[in-house]
Amino acid sequence: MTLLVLLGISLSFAVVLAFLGDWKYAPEVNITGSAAACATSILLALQVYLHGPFTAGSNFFFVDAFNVYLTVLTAFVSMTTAIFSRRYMRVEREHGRVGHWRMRFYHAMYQLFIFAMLLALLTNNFGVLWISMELATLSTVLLVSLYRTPNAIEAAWKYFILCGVGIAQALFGTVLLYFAAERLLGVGGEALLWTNLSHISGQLEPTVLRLAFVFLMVGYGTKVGLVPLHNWLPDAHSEGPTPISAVLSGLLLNVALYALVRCKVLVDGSTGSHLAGRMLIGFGLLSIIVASFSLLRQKDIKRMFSYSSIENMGIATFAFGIGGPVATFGALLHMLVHSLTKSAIFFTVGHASQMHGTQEMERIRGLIKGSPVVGWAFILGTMALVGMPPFGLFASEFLILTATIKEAPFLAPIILLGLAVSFAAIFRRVQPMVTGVVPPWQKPLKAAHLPVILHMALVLLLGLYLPRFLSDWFHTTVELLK
Amino acid sequence: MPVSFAAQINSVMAALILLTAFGLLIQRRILGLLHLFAWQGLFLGISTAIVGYVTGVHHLFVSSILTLTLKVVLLPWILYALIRKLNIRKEIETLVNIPATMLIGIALVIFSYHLTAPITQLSSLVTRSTLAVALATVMLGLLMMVTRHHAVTQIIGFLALENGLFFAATSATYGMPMVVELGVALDLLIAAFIFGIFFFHINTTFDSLDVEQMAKLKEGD
Amino acid sequence: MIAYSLLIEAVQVLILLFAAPLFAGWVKTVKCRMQGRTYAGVFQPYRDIARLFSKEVILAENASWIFRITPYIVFGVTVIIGGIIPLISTDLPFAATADVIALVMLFAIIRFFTALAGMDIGTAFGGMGSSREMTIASLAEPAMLMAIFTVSLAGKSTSLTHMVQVMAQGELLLRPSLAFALLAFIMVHLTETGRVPVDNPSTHLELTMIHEAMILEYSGRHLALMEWASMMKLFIFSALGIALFCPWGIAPAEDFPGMLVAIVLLAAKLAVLGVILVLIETGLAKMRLFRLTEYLGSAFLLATLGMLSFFILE
Amino acid sequence: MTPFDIAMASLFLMLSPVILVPCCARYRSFAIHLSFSLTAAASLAAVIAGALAVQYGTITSAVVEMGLPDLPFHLRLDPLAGFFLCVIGLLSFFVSLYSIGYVKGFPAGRSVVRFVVFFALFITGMLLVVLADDAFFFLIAWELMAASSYFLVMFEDEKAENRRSAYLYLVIAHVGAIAILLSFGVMAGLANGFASFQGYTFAAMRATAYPVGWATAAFLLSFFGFAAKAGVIPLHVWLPEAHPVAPSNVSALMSGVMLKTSIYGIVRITFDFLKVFPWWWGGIVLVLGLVSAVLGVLYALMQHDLKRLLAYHSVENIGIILIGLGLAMIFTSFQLPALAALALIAALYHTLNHAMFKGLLFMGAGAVLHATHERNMEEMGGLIHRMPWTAVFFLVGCISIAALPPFNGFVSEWLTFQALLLSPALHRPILSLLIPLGAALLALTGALAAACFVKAFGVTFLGHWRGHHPIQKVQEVDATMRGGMLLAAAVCFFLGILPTHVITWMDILAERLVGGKLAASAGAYGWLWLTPIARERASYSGFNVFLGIAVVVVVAWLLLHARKADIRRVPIWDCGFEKLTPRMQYTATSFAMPIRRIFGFLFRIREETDVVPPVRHPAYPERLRYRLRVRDRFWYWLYQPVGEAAFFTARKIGNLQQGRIQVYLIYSFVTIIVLLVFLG
Repeated sequence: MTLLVLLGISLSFAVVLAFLGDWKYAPEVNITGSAAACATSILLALQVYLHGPFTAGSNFFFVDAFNVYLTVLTAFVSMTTAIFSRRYMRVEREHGRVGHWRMRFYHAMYQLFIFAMLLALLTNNFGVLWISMELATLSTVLLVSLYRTPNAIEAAWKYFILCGVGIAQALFGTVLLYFAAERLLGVGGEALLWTNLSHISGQLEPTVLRLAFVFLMVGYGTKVGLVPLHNWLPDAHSEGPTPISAVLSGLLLNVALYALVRCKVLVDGSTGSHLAGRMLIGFGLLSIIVASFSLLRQKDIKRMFSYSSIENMGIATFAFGIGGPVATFGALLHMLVHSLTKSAIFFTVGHASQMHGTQEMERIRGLIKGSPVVGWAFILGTMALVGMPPFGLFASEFLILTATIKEAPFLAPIILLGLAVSFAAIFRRVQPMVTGVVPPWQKPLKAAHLPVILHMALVLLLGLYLPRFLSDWFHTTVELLK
Repeated sequence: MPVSFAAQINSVMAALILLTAFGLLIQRRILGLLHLFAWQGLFLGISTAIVGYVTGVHHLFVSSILTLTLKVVLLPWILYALIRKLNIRKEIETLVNIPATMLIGIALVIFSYHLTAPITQLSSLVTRSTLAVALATVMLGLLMMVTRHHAVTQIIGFLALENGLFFAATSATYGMPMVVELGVALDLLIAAFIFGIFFFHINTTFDSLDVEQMAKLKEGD
Repeated sequence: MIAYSLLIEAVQVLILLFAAPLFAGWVKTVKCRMQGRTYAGVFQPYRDIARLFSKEVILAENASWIFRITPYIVFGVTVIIGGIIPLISTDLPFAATADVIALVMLFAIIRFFTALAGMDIGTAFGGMGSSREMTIASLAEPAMLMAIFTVSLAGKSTSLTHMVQVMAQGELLLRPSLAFALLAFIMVHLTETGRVPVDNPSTHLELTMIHEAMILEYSGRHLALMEWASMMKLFIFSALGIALFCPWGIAPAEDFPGMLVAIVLLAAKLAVLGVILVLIETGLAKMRLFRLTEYLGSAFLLATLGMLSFFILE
Repeated sequence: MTPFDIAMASLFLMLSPVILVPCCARYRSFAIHLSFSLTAAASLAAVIAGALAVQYGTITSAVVEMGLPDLPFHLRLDPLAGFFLCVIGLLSFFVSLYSIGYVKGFPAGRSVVRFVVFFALFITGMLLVVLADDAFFFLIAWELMAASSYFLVMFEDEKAENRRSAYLYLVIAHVGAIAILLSFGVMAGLANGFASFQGYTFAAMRATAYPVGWATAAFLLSFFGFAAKAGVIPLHVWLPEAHPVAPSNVSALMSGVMLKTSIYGIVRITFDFLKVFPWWWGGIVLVLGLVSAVLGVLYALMQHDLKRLLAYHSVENIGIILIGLGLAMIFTSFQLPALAALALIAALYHTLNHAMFKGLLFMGAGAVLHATHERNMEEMGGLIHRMPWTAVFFLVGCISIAALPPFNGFVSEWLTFQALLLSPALHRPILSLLIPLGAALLALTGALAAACFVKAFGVTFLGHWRGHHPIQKVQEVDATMRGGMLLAAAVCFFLGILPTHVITWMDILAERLVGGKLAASAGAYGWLWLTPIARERASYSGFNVFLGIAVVVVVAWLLLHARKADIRRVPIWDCGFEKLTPRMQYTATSFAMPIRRIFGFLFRIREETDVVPPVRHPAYPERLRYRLRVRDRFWYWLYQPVGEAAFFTARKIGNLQQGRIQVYLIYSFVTIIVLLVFLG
């Protein structure tokens, strides 16, 4: 019940906002909507915590340890982002970069996007999963091109085409999956339900599933932003409005990876080999290396951090590929903490670039002196991002790396290289931005501190103290994904 | 109508779809592309309907109707309207080395046959043999998107690719569950609107629909 | 018993204090003889020291306490060293204070403070002297330690008295390692005591001075202490060489007559050594500063050869 | 109240300023006093805890329910940890006192809060590194230490120099940390193949026996990591950059104790976890130690920035410590516990000593900086007249680090020499032949160090003032700073003359780690005589040396001053040369010139003189400017190529993202085909 309410909320708010549009208090409504969703999701989590996984809407939806935490995460980050976007978009509005219609559009699409992601997470049906992924893409395409600048349009176009094509492959994969399943479960909706498939995955036809996984891998992999399917990502994340970049980097990638992992479970179950795992490892490594080296030569601040998203997603994918209790645990934790950290960073980045009126890193200077909260949050967030303790990402990377050197020692040096390079690259850029004296062109700004502080606090907490229920969920998920 | 006969018709349709796919690959004039695309949609719809008729899976009729309305009427119409509006109907697109493209296309067909052969052995469906064609169509659509550098033609390629997927859905399995079918259709519709909007934006900002000029965002040098 | 050894200790220190100028005088005399110059007799150093003690101290205005305390420290350390190396008997209660390595480091203290004193006044010469002194020392010290290590490997100890005992008891056989080590030691000896070819104690030509440059500003009792200390240093180094390489005759514990013999022997050995020194000094010319690298390098090489031959041949 | 409780108490005390100071930031002076007295108290507590733990060999462990639920934070206080607690606590106590005066001297613009917070976190990090008992917590503490010190290095962040050094420092530290992490991964995996998280506890790692291949991997990884932190050549380049630019009290801590945490790490992993290893591990450590020692001191000689010089000396001393460790490892692998004990004690003793005198020296340098606002020795001179106390303390530091008796530096170097000379006991002729050569190199190091500190002290404190602004501005520093230095100096002295006590105190370390005891032989002849192996073998008595010299000096002085001895103050004679100006003194550069000439091939030297041609008189050029740049060769050998390679790769990889959508489509197209071909 809660589950349907949750989906209902975001969908209805999408509609409401579409009508409210550019009303003075639209941002507040937006916040309310996401807050309500967040609250409901926490209720949902509570139910799962108390009664374990369950399905709803006649097996159409279901929650288990795996997707519930991602759901809460999605709802939460969407809320904080909404809070952030209130200030941010107001400034954009004042700068006249967005107009009446676009604001309306922005808010509606924002909620629709959240709805799509929640649907993707909560649905039990692979077909619907696919649909909602596509929906998520479509709802953000026009947000990416919100500013109508040539670059924005180019980015959005690439995003649209590449993800469209990618996701189409995923559909083909789904068809094949259905093709394999229907022979066991009979024609009809039953054959695409995760709850059924996960039980009979052993009997699914390996040859078909192998073929299916290739397409699913490429399809959802495109959305995860795995190299070499990643090319849309830096453009889309850097050209859109910052709140959108935050949710894209922070949430959408997670959801896509979630889909991918679900599929992997089935394939592993049927083929019984470690094939899917090896594919994930390969893509993960490639992403880590390519992304970390690309980081070295970035000039645009948001672009740089979107590359780091690629890198981190690569790490998580790699970890899922490695498998085993520790690595998988690490991967789950990594998804959680990365999205918190990354969105926090995007918040600060958004303010920073508004203060300086540019995304050129060369022109952003003296943040700590200019606006201490933003500055410190930025540098601390960066430290967290590159995996310095005591922040959460360190915990996950610690687990992943140590597991790696046990499971696949010869890969450890590559990861080491990747991490080292990305660390050097990111810090090389961030340090001069936060330190030093305030440049003349820097303008003070009323920044939204709450979201940033909230996120950083959570990241720190997760680094120092991981709550028991979370780790229980992770452990059950680990069992699930074995 | 006996099953075998239906199967034959179905394979004829498959052949036609494949043919249109190749046609799309080498057609230069945009309007020609539109027509070919519409035809492909038609064949797709027909084959879906036949399968539905033969197997008595009734929601296939729905999806066939969906297909016909969307792919034969709506989308071509939207595209046509756009082309008119942006008056690019005359535009003749130069293609990269048609023979080469065709050879690659052939290779892809063979490849997809080789891939699907083992699977089709497993299936008991009358339509199973057409899976190869479906995959080939997907591939060809992709190939088309690679070789064309006009926004509209890329979109057409994309839609052709979608056709391939539909065909796969109906041929490999007797159609996906209804929800999925509808959802996919919905997505397709939204997509149609979005690229519609895009054509305007691209055209206004770059005053042409050539995607070649959208290569500003890149790394360094 | 302890009283006896303390007595020996005292005797030894006295010998050091009062025989050192004599030895210096002896060397000077022989040298003058060789170079056909007239000489003021072997007791001249005593007169010099006495004269200097009676003079008043002329001190530069900006001399700090470092400059004033240095002579005392130098003197003190030298005397301590004198109490450690066995001149006439191995029965020295104080000898255990420092083994050979510590001994070398004690010499380093002397150098350290002298160099500081050289820089204290802030003249160009002082600085030059200190800089050169420290440079040379840093090259000499490894060579010296290598030489000593060779001996101590042979003697299975770094404690001087024990080494002397071992060597003295051990029958006189020709050990190549020791021969190499001895050569190296002599070369270092010349360096450390600031003699030709490294430095010229009797020069006052500014640009060739090293040791003299550092103590240029000293006068009166300070200078006296410095001079006396450097004489003792010459004496000590010679004695050290003797103790290491031809300890025969140095009396073992509780052997009073043996000790008297030892004194005589020591005198004889020193006399011979003095002559050898003079021969070397007159035979060689002073080197350019940067030739010293090769000189000390070869000293180091010899010492190393000594050690290698110890491991390989013995 | 067990040592462990005291340690915990000290941790909480240490963290308290982090919360308190922001509250009372308004009252600057009060905040400073409060926070630093708190840290001082905490450090003292740490010292007590450590001392007791070593004294009674107590082992206490505890678990804090934090971190990952299945991997809570484990803490453990054993003698080894205790010893390092002592080292860290002792120096941070002195530095805390010193900081009261030093931080007061900050210009008003600087945020005291920021400094205090990171200062406290920094010390806490070091204490936790020593106390941590599982890999996860260890690394958290390790990186806490690194990060907070990074912010301290960057304290004056408006200077580009500081930013650059801090960046370099953090990168190298972090890369090292990842390497350490991987080595923990190896050990944890073998300790308990990731069935649960228990493999990460040090207890499990201790209990495991490692196959030699994996052990080697673990050792090499961790050694790389720790060497990067310790500034072992060739991983040292960050050190002479970062230490000088940090505030001096921080440099004191960084050089004095932060580097030691990596020594702790090496000892912990090698002797406590891996236990059994081939001799060549020790060989590697030994060789790197020798290289660091010699090159470190040579580079130090070339510096004219006082703090940079000291920083390079840290490289040298870390080298000396590693020599001891390497020997200990070699002896252990040849089952010679007694000798291993000697070497290990030598190394640890030098760790303690170096912490003391390097801390003292940096505090002295800080005092000079505080008084003259100058780090460049070429602008100093004659400070002994203006800052007599600082001069005395600094001199003590110089004597100690130059390894001159009777101060502490000598004792540990002497022990190292003894250990080196025991090589004949090894069953490998080649080793027993090569190791004494190491002794020769150590001797070279010692002599050069002496030269270097004659230069440092002489140029800074002696002679005439070379600076441009008048020397009258220069004032002696205040009581707290002097107090800190005084205590450090006193400790240096006592560690020098009472070595036997210290050795008997820390003997348990050797016993626990290498299974050999030293105290029995070392103290055999009472506290006065230090006889590491046997009296016949070698003996030293710092106390006697001190006493002897003192007595003779006093006697001589009394004799000479029996009758009134008058001293006449006159202008400098200087062989009768007149018009002597301060610029004519030997400078730091000219002092080191002979050595630069001799060892020139080790440096990258750029000398240029530009002459403004004669105008007034044909013989005399108008002006003659001489510029000298001595650079670290390793920068050009190691770091530049790596950086260039990285950027080259980046450029190549950047071409992937070349903008045309068709190309991107081809990527995914090809990906599908390839995957299908290989997997379909």
